Amino acid sequence: MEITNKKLSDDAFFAQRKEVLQQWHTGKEVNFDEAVAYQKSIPPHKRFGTKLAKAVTENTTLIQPRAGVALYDEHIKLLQYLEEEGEADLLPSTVDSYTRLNRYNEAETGIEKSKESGRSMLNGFPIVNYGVDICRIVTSSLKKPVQVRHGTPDARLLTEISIAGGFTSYEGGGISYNIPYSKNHSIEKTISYWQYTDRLVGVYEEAGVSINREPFGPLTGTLISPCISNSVAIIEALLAATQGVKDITVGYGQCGNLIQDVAAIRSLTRVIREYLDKYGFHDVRITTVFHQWMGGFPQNEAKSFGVISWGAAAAALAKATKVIVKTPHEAMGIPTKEANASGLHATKQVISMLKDQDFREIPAVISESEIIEKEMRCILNKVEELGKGDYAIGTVAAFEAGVLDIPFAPSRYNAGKVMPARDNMGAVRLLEIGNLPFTPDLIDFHRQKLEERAKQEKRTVSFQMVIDDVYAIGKGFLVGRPKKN
Amino acid sequence: MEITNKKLSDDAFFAQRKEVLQQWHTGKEVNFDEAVAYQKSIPPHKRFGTKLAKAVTENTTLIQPRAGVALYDEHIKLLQYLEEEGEADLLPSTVDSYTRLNRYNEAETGIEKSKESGRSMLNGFPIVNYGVDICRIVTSSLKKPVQVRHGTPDARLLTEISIAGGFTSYEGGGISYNIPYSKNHSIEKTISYWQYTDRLVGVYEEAGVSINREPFGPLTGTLISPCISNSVAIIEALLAATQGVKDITVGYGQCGNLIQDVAAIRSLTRVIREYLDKYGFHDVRITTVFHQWMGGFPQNEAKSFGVISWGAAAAALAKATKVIVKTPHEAMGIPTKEANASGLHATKQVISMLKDQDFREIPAVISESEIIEKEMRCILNKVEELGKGDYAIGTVAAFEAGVLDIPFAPSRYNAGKVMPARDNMGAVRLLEIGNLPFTPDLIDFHRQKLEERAKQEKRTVSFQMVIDDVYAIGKGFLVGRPKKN
Amino acid sequence: MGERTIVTGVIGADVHAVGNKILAFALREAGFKVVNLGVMVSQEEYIEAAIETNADVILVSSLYGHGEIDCHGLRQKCDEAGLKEIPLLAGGNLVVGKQNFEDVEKRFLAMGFTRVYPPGTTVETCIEDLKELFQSE
Amino acid sequence: MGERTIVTGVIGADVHAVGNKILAFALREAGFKVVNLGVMVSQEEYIEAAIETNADVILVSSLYGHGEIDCHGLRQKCDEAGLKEIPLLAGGNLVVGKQNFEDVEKRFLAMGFTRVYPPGTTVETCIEDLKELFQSE
Ligand code: B12
Ligand code: B12
Repeated sequence: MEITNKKLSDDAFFAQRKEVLQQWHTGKEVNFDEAVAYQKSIPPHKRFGTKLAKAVTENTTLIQPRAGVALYDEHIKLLQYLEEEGEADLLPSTVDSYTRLNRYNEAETGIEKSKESGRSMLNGFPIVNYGVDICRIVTSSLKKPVQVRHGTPDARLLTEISIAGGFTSYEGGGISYNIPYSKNHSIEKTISYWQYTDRLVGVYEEAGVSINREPFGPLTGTLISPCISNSVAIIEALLAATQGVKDITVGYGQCGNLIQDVAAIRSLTRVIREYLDKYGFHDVRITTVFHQWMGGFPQNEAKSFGVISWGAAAAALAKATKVIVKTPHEAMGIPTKEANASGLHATKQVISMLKDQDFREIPAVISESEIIEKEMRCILNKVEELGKGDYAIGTVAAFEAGVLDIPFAPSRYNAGKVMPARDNMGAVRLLEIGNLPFTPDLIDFHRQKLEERAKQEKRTVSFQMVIDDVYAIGKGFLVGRPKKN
Repeated sequence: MEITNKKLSDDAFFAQRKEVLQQWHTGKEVNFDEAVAYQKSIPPHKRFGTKLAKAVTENTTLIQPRAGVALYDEHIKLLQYLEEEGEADLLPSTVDSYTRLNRYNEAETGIEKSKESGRSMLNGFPIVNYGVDICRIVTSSLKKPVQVRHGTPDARLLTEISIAGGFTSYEGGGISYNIPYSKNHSIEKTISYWQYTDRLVGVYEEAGVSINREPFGPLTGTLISPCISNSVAIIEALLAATQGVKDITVGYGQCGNLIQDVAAIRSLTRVIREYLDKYGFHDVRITTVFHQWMGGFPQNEAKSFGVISWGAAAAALAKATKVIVKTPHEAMGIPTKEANASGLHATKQVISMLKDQDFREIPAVISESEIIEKEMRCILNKVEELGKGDYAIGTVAAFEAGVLDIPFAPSRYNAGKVMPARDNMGAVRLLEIGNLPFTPDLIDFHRQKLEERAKQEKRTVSFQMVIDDVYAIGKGFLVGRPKKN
Repeated sequence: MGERTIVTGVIGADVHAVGNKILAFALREAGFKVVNLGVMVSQEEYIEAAIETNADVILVSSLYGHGEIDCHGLRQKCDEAGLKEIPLLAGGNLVVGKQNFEDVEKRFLAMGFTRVYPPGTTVETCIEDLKELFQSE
Repeated sequence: MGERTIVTGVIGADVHAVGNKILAFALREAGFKVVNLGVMVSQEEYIEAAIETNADVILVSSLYGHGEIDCHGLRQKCDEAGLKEIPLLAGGNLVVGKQNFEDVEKRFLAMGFTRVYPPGTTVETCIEDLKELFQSE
């Protein structure tokens, strides 16, 4: 299978579509023209893209939770609670793990068992099993825009049902919903699946319905160096734009060092515009999403509030368009609605207190941002080179070569040579550069930053640092110092 | 009555001491030599000053709650809980309001009523009524250093009992425990009372026992411009040093704009060293305390965690030696021990995550710090001038003239002409400069900053801004914008 | 209904001045005549001021937690001083700690207060309630 | 007591890889022989690996919340495959949401697991327990 970064032809798309809609019986309910009409009936304030655009104008950061349960009436109640009590600006429907892996039979069992036991036995909302009509009941019961959040390598049927079901934003991408979420899907495969999803969004766009698309920024959520996630975000944005997507939100998962976090969003915003323009996508709208710390959380709820609030602060100071909010139950399990709302409350407080403070142009941020930009260009140029100008081909080759390499990923298509660790100020650097195509000065920079830490800790740079850093936030720190320091 | 900033003579001090120890029957229990011996038996890790000095070396920020209840066994349990479960580094004993006003009879009633009703009917721990022995039971039951925190204009007897009772740190000052805490005490009176307290600490110091002293930084806790609280802190430090105090912690209450907050601590640290050195107090040790937001809190507990965490972040980034921690019950009432511990947990998490990040030398902080320093010099020079070189005389004259003027203070000895309001980025500026002896360029600076905000809000600079700002954090914002903005 | 006079202040040994200043300002803005006694007001001071100004209501604030002790007996003293009918309103953080407000309200109503308000009551509520109170007379 | 062999992996459709990688690393550091199956491991894969390597224990991780469904029947399948005595340990975030751990433990013990661990269990505890388990044999 050879994929290229070209807009799918109508023939290819509609041929595929026929198959896709047969993957589960609810696919039959999807009727494109009727779905366009339905989407057009959704008022502007309930459209994701419109609300994001407004936030950009008003220079505010919107807040959005994660949430999804097995039973749809419970799911509606949950989301209504989060928009009313929780003061969420944007809503999610987080999809369960069986659906993510197209195991609709197991999802069905999950729905049944949940009905029996009276508690949700699924870790999310099984959109495909419910189908278009029930999705419309959900989305129309709410006052705020709703997005599908998942982690599905092959999300073609899910996209069809979601958009027809009245969702106005859709998360994911061929890289970001493969490498962190799958073991055995090849990159070719998932890029091709997501070309379908993006093309579908493009087709809706051409019919006058704009669906917001969001590559999943945080990847494995664990010590991802900004240059890696930013590069993936830009590639996925280019792939999506090629298929006709016009409204894209690119994301980043908090690392914890404020300067680095603000710089990550700053560099992402700058470089993505440049690349989209370079390829002629001047009319693609870009917004940003900042994810509160995506790695392991402390068990203690009050401590979790500390982590959540620090994420909110960084999002506000970076002027991200929206922030994805964690909850004080994070380390324990799927949160109750109350815990979910309390994460939103803490976040809202910090976000609105910091609304008028902006750290994007302070000198330390600018110089960190310049480093990230330089790193991103190394990676992106190499991907382009490997693909001879084609980002789909280049991406496949880049993963094979370890030019794209995502730490801690479960996928066997990921090299897994890159190893991150924090420097002495908590910024995420690279202990093993692997095959990232960095210039010698960048390699030196990372090495030197980690040596600085090693010296302070009186130990050598080693894998033990990585382990200590993985646990650090859960234990109350950012940098995982040796115990007897 | 004419006070001057001179070390009290032994004659004057001991004559006064005889009276003081007769103010309530527990005064008789105080025996200086025996108290010195007792203090000397306290191990170093339980001494406040030692622990602060260690934190300076290790570049960490310690965390300290407020806490006090009427019954002493309950008080012990509370503090043990806060050091064990709460992970507090430093402990308080917050004194009740009757004791603060020397109303020991009413405090006695409070103790009795608390015993009867089984819940604390006092808002703090009545140290004077309990006397030396019970204080020793309290302080010796704990593993961490303990400080007396109060708000007492005439704290002479309280100081005597506290130090003899084994406390190793003592908050307050002739200005900071008068103007925000009293209506009718003249400045002369309270400076003279606090000369006694400071002299007593000096006498202990000369006997080889070092007691940490802490002027109360936040004053009325409500929109206090850093130059005002910093000036008061420096004056109180000079007055204390004159009486022989050697270990001083100066404080500042968070305003909410990060740049301004870090700059406030930075300028305080720089200027105080300069003034102490100027007057020959080279051997006085200086540490700093950062108070999490001291004004009105949100009712919502999760939102309060947001406020608490943001305060923790600012304290860490400013590298304060310690931070005083609020609780999620702040808006409601004296917290339960669990709520108190949860404020500590959130704070600890943020503080230790941010341990390795330092914002003191970023350019925006430096320039804000320069402004504060300039303002402080205007005020301090004028106080010195009014006192013809004597800071006690100068302070009294300065309050009369409104050269020292504390917003929202209840005292009738305070001019009350100065009126603060936030600028467009949330920094606290002055809407009414009153009689603060600012240079024309500083006056212009404040005016211009507020005009900037007024323009943004499409309204004129007015008292309504002040009101809106007082409510703002409680309502979820920093800057109190007009409703329809 | 003519200009109404409100006596207000913070009772006991309580020095919380911010809310008091703002409440007084807002009540004046709303058209009431306000006699503001400031902080640390004794029961006697309220009563003297109310008699002197022929006040329509006494509005007691207590923030610091000793409200229950400080307010005890105010109604009786008012009665004795001839202010039998005068409405007594109390608000702020009336008791120590986060308590169930219904219980607190009951205790204060039992002490003879006319209306009792929980922490976080806005000045708008206060003004509306005062208007309603005066209308219903 | 000789080298002990541990089969480990994350069960079901679960892709949480971080804890798995670190757990495997730590167990190896502690001197065990570790057969790490990675993420998305089926019941059959555990059993095959355990037979093939003559393993002393199967250590099942489940993070994503479907652990209860995914672990159902594992003991029976082990028994059928001739691994009657093999200890089965389970840990991670075994169920959906923050539930009372005693209840969760009971349900997993009833399913035939030997030991069950709550969220946040450290690798140190895991290693100690394994040592104890092997000693007591
Ligand atoms: C990072 C992360 C992710 C990353 C994972 C990247 C990757 N591929 O590894 C991403 C973002 C992709 C992700 C995805 C999802 N996640 Co996730 N994730 C986390 C998070 C934040 C940290 C996990 C982690 O790496 N911890 C650090 C490691 C070192 O610790 P650990 O995994 O807990 O493992 C240690 C211990 O548990 C123990 N241990 C593990 N197994 C065993 C076994 C035994 C016998 C013993 C003794 C000990 C033991 O030792 C390990 C090493 O120390 C947790 C929440 C948390 N813990 O803070 C949620 C969490 C596990 N995720 C959760 C969910 C629901 C999901 C998703 C379904 C998405 C969603 N709805 O939000 C998907 C699942 C996709 C799938 N099919 O599996 C939930 C599970 C809920 C529940 N059980 O009720 C959690 C708890 C978050 C939450 N509160 O909602 N996630
Ligand atoms: C600022 C503040 C201080 C400042 C006060 C400066 C000054 N002189 O004004 C300082 C730091 C000096 C201080 C000192 C103390 N404080 Co104080 N303080 C506060 C704080 C943070 C804000 C108060 C405030 O200004 N709010 C803003 C204004 C606008 O709101 P407000 O005061 O609530 O008033 C409004 C409403 O309540 C309402 N209202 C008021 N009265 C009435 C009456 C009626 C009839 C109605 C309808 C409405 C109404 O309208 C007002 C205007 O909108 C509060 C906690 C909070 N609320 O967040 C604690 C708080 C009031 N303080 C408290 C305490 C205990 C103290 C101390 C004893 C110290 C200590 N142990 O911590 C001392 C007391 C000294 C004394 N003798 O009074 C406690 C009271 C506890 C309780 N009731 O259980 C509180 C609740 C904090 C806490 N949770 O522990 N404090």
